[in-house]
Amino acid sequence: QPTNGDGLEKITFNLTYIPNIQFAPVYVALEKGFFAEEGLQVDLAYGNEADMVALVGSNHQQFMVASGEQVLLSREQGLPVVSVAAWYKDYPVGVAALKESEISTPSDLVGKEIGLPGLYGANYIGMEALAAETGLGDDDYKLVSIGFTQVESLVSGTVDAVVVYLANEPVQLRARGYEINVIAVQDYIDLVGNCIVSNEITIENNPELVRKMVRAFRKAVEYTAANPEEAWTISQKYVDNLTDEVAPIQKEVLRESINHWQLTPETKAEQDLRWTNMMNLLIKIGLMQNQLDIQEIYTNEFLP
Amino acid sequence: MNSYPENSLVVQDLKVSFQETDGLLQVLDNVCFSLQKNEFACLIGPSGSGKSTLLRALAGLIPYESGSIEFPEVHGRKPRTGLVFQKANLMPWRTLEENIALPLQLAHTPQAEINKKVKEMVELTGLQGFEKSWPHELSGGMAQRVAIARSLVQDPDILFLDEPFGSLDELTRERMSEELLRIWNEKRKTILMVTHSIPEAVFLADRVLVLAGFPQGIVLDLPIDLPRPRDDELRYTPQFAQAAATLHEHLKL
Amino acid sequence: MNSYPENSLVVQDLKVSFQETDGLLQVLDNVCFSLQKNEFACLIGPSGSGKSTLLRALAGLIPYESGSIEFPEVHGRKPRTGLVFQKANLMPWRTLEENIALPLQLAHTPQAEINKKVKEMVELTGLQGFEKSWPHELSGGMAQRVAIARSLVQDPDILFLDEPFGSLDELTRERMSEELLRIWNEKRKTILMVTHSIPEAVFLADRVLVLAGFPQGIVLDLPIDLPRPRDDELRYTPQFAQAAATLHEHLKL
Amino acid sequence: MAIRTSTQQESPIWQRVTRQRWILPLISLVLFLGIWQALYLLLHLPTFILPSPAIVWAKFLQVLTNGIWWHNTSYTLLELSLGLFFGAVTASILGYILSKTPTLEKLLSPFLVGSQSVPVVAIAPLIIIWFGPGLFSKVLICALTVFFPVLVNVLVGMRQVSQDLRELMDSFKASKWQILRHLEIPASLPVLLGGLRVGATLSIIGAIVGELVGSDRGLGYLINLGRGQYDTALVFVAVFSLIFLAASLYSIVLFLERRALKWQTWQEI
Amino acid sequence: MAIRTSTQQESPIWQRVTRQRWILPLISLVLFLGIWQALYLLLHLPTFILPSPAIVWAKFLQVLTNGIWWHNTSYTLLELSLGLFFGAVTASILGYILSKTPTLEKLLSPFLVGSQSVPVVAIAPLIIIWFGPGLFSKVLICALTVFFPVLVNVLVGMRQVSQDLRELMDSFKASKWQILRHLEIPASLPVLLGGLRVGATLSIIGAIVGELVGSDRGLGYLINLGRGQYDTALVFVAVFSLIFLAASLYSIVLFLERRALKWQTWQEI
Ligand SMILES: Nc1ncnc2c1ncn2[C@@H]1O[C@H](COP(=O)(O)OP(=O)(O)OP(=O)(O)O)[C@@H](O)[C@H]1O
Ligand SMILES: Nc1ncnc2c1ncn2[C@@H]1O[C@H](COP(=O)(O)OP(=O)(O)OP(=O)(O)O)[C@@H](O)[C@H]1O
Ligand SMILES: [Mg+2]
Ligand SMILES: [Mg+2]
Repeated sequence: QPTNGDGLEKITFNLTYIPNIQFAPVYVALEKGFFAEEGLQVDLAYGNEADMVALVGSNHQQFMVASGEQVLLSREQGLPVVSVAAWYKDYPVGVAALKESEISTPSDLVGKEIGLPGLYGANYIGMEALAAETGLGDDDYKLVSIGFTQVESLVSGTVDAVVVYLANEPVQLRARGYEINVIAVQDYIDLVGNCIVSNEITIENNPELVRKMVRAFRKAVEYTAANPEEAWTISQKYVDNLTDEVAPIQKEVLRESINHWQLTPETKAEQDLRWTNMMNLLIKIGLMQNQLDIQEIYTNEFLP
Repeated sequence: MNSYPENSLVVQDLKVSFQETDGLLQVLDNVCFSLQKNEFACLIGPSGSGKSTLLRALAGLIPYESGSIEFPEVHGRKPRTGLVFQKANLMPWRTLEENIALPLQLAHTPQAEINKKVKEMVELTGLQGFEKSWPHELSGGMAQRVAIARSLVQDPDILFLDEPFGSLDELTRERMSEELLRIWNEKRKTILMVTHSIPEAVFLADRVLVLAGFPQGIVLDLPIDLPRPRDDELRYTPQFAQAAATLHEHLKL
Repeated sequence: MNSYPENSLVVQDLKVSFQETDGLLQVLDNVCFSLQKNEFACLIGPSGSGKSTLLRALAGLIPYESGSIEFPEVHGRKPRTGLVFQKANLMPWRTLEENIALPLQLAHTPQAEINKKVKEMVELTGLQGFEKSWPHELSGGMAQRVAIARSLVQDPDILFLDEPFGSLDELTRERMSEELLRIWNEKRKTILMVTHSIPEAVFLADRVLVLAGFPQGIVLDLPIDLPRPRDDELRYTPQFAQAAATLHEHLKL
Repeated sequence: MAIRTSTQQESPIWQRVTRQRWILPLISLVLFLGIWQALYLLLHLPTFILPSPAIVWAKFLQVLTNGIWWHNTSYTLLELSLGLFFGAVTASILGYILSKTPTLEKLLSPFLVGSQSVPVVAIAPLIIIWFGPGLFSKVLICALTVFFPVLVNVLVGMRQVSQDLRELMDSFKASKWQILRHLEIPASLPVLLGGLRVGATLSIIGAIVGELVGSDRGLGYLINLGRGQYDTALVFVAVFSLIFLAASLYSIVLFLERRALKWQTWQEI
Repeated sequence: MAIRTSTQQESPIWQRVTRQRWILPLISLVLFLGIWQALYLLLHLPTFILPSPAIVWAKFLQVLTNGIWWHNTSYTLLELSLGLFFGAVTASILGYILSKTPTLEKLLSPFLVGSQSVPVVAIAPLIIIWFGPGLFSKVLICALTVFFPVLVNVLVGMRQVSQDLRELMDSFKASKWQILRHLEIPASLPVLLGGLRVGATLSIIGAIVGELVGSDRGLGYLINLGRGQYDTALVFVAVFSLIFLAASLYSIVLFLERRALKWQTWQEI
């Protein structure tokens, strides 16, 4: 690995999409020097999740945040990526509907139009998981691809319900005075959420690097959960436009996100269950064809 | 010709000006002349003296400020006029015969009649075999003949021609002049033709009008008493040279 | 002129053909003639007879198949040739003076000398005051004068002109001819000029060559023994008319 | 005058070969596949970064036989045809009206230049918010992309109608309608069709952007799907299908152009 | 001959007003804002679906003062300038080389037509996978968008170089380099710049596509950010900034064109 003048090891940490308050621990780790303590100099890069997984899988880069299903999907295509630490304790996706629609349980979704960004990605998988777990068939509801316009589409009545990230859209809707019901996927099935992902080459050639990275990141997660206000202030440096109008909502988003983080370690059995559930789901909905060995897909070896 | 010839066009004190952004551009004033029936007149004058403007006013394309343009009735109806521009001005997306048919189509003539008349004009102008050709496939001289055919197809009583052979080379030009004379002979129209070429004017016309710039009007009205039919030999006779010299004199004024 | 005049160009048995996709197009054959020093010769011939091709071969723009083109030495060096095309052929992105300067720039002439020579040519061709004008702001006649100035600025010994006044109207054309004569008088060049106009050829030339199409070559070499300096009156004299008639005859053959 | 003889010199083999119109494109294609295969073999890149031509071809056959390809391609085609049609028709009509009312044109021209430069990618989400996620939004995005090039070209075309031919029509005392039908439409057709040619290529961008932003059918969706499933071969199949669609559309407009404008002399490209 | 007198007739007020070049665009702008405000008041839409002009203006002032606007706009500008520069330069050089080697041109022309119709949105993901998510990829996407219109126009421009002027240069025995410098470059400049004008507008799409896929700077990022935070006013600010950028770029190229081609007579639009 290249090092810079300070003897720090230079690495790139890939985050998805754009700078976001939900990545607060990463910003905290940078600002509080958790990475530097481990001898790491971390650059951030943002982009499409799949593109980023491809870059880590080909060892162009070494670390990223990715959702559990991406690890399974890409491994099946031969990308040697491995989850080296869990971040989220559950799958943060749910279905939201306006209160007056009287949709409050999965069975209320029968005969409804449900909006989601597209037939791929975490929203789609969350919805399929919910349907599969609660016995809804493909013909019981209709999925409508609406792009990332869930809030607008729900408010303007284009669809009856929308698939959302639990930490984001519900907060946005409530903050704007809409009363909503949320059906959380995590209440029906245990799935893996976001993890820190690396690849087999790095694990084999430079396990110390992985260990340092995981240690710094876990420390930041715990620190952020303990000091949300400070984390908020730190994040303002990294996320533009955290101005007074959006501040209360974005703070709420951060607080809501922290609720989904894994702060106490889970047992191996619990984790195996999450990964197996996810794999079986992907196979069931046809996104995967083959059973993979769960033990190759994630490791707890680097946890502190 | 009769001793008291019938008039086919009478222009009196014609005045034309253009409204431009920075003032009024006066182009024609004091223009008086008349054409006799079946007469072939040529109009010459220095560049910019308003020859084209005069023709466009006569054809009704631009309004005039004062004076009068009168077309005495023919057989109890308003006479029809035809105009041939300096450029052949064919529509490039129409074949030769479609170009000739244009004025008839615009006048809602039945298709059968259009076909008949167009065939007639194609023969008159010697364009047989090229009916389906596109304008860009024609030589300059052929295109001019199409333009003439197009103006003749409506059987106008008076034909205005604005330097119809301006862009042709000398030899083609001479051939075209002879053809125009032949058509004129056959169809017997009143013709007013603008030209830059003195020999051409002398060779073709019964009368040559010289137009000077604003505000002079027509400064010379020269009858050409050369025998008809005229042929090429005529161009090298002293009478011809003399008429040409007179015109040349008046053009330089 | 001497009793044994010096030659400035000797062409013998020239043969030119073009290689086209569907065969060999033979354009010139059996072309023989010579030009005397400081002679003004005109070349006429039917359209397509190969006049431009001949000039382009003489100017070295196209190769010839057989025969010979010889330029006897002048003051012990190869003579310089200049070519004026039918169109003025100015570069629209260069001002008038930059257009005239082009050949000097290409020959890496120092800037000071360029300025001097261009100024001289601007005066010779009467273009003062328009040095900074763009070609599109010039009238057709002025553009042609620029083209002539551009060909003269390198002080060529032999000047080839391909219908330089082809696109001008008759009156401007006459004025330009007179100007060309004046320049020729002043600079004393050997000139070979292609023209479509018989009167122009007679008015300007010491000799008129008539080129017939393949394979005939030059079919008439007519000396014009009219007095110089020539002025406008000459055009309406019988001698003039006679020379013109002779040429006309040979052109129709 | 000049005489054409058949003593044609034998041209070199290479020239005779290249004279065949289809030879060079074929060579290009082979070359392209060759370079691709070479890159694949030399760089040792994983399949999900650069699949080999053979893998992509197999993928194509797979989606062709299981119907996925046609299911999605036909939808993109539908969006495209509707978008092109409505975009071009409204643009032509508005263009002719504007060209007749110069004041209106001057009033709207800042919008015309401005809107031509609105990156359609940037407003696609807004359109979906305003008009819903259905076919309509996608056709609208597509129509908008086609609209401006065609409109601008109609204006330019109308301005280029020869003043001489207008005078000719006047000299025949033609009515406004006759002038439109017999002069203005045919005279502005070349420029109009030129705009349509550009618009057709752009409209594909429009359709794809609409699909990428949110859709469950179409080639854009197939690209998203392929990416989501780390199936780069599928992405390649979709991209090549798009290129093929674009090239076909381009050729169709070109063909129409040559049919409609057979009176013009033509140059390649 | 013809005489110009100053007895100009008084023109109607309306005509005198519309003769001012800036009046009509101003009216258009006011009209646009008026319609927008009216829509806002009539439709009672929530602010995050359609903000009022005043809210957007306030947002603009806010991001302007806190530096966010310039931080992101300058980045997009950087991508754009680099992309435009490298795209145009490589296209011009390749164009001149191709135009001198017709066989090579014929060999490559299927790619040229083909690649012109590759929707850049479709291959942006591939570029990011191949070249990583940094500045380079974005500049590359941008350069690719500019590349083809410029290349095609250089080829067209070189083909349009007058044969007569070539003969003129030959008659002066000019060298190849002199012909390039004194004839071919100036003669093909108008068409080249025309291509650049189209390319400049397209390049913005290129830059934005790269940013929309995911980035932490640039106007595309600002759009994503605004949407993620449901700050629709911010999205509007970013979109208007893009339009402004595009219009400025268009005007700059137009200005360059008029400077470089001051020998041409100019028409509006
Ligand atoms: N539509 C117009 N608007 C303004 N001025 C015009 C218009 N048409 C012609 N003129 C002007 O009127 C004058 C006469 O022009 P006209 O074309 O009638 O001359 P002409 O005698 O036909 O010249 P030429 O022999 O060169 O054709 C010129 O000064 C010209 O600039
Ligand atoms: N570059 C060329 N390639 C092939 N054929 C040519 C070429 N240049 C001229 N020709 C042919 O050579 C013949 C003579 O042409 P040229 O231009 O020399 O005639 P011209 O006497 O100058 O005619 P004009 O009086 O019409 O100018 C014509 O048949 C023409 O088609
Ligand atoms: Mg005129
Ligand atoms: Mg010639």
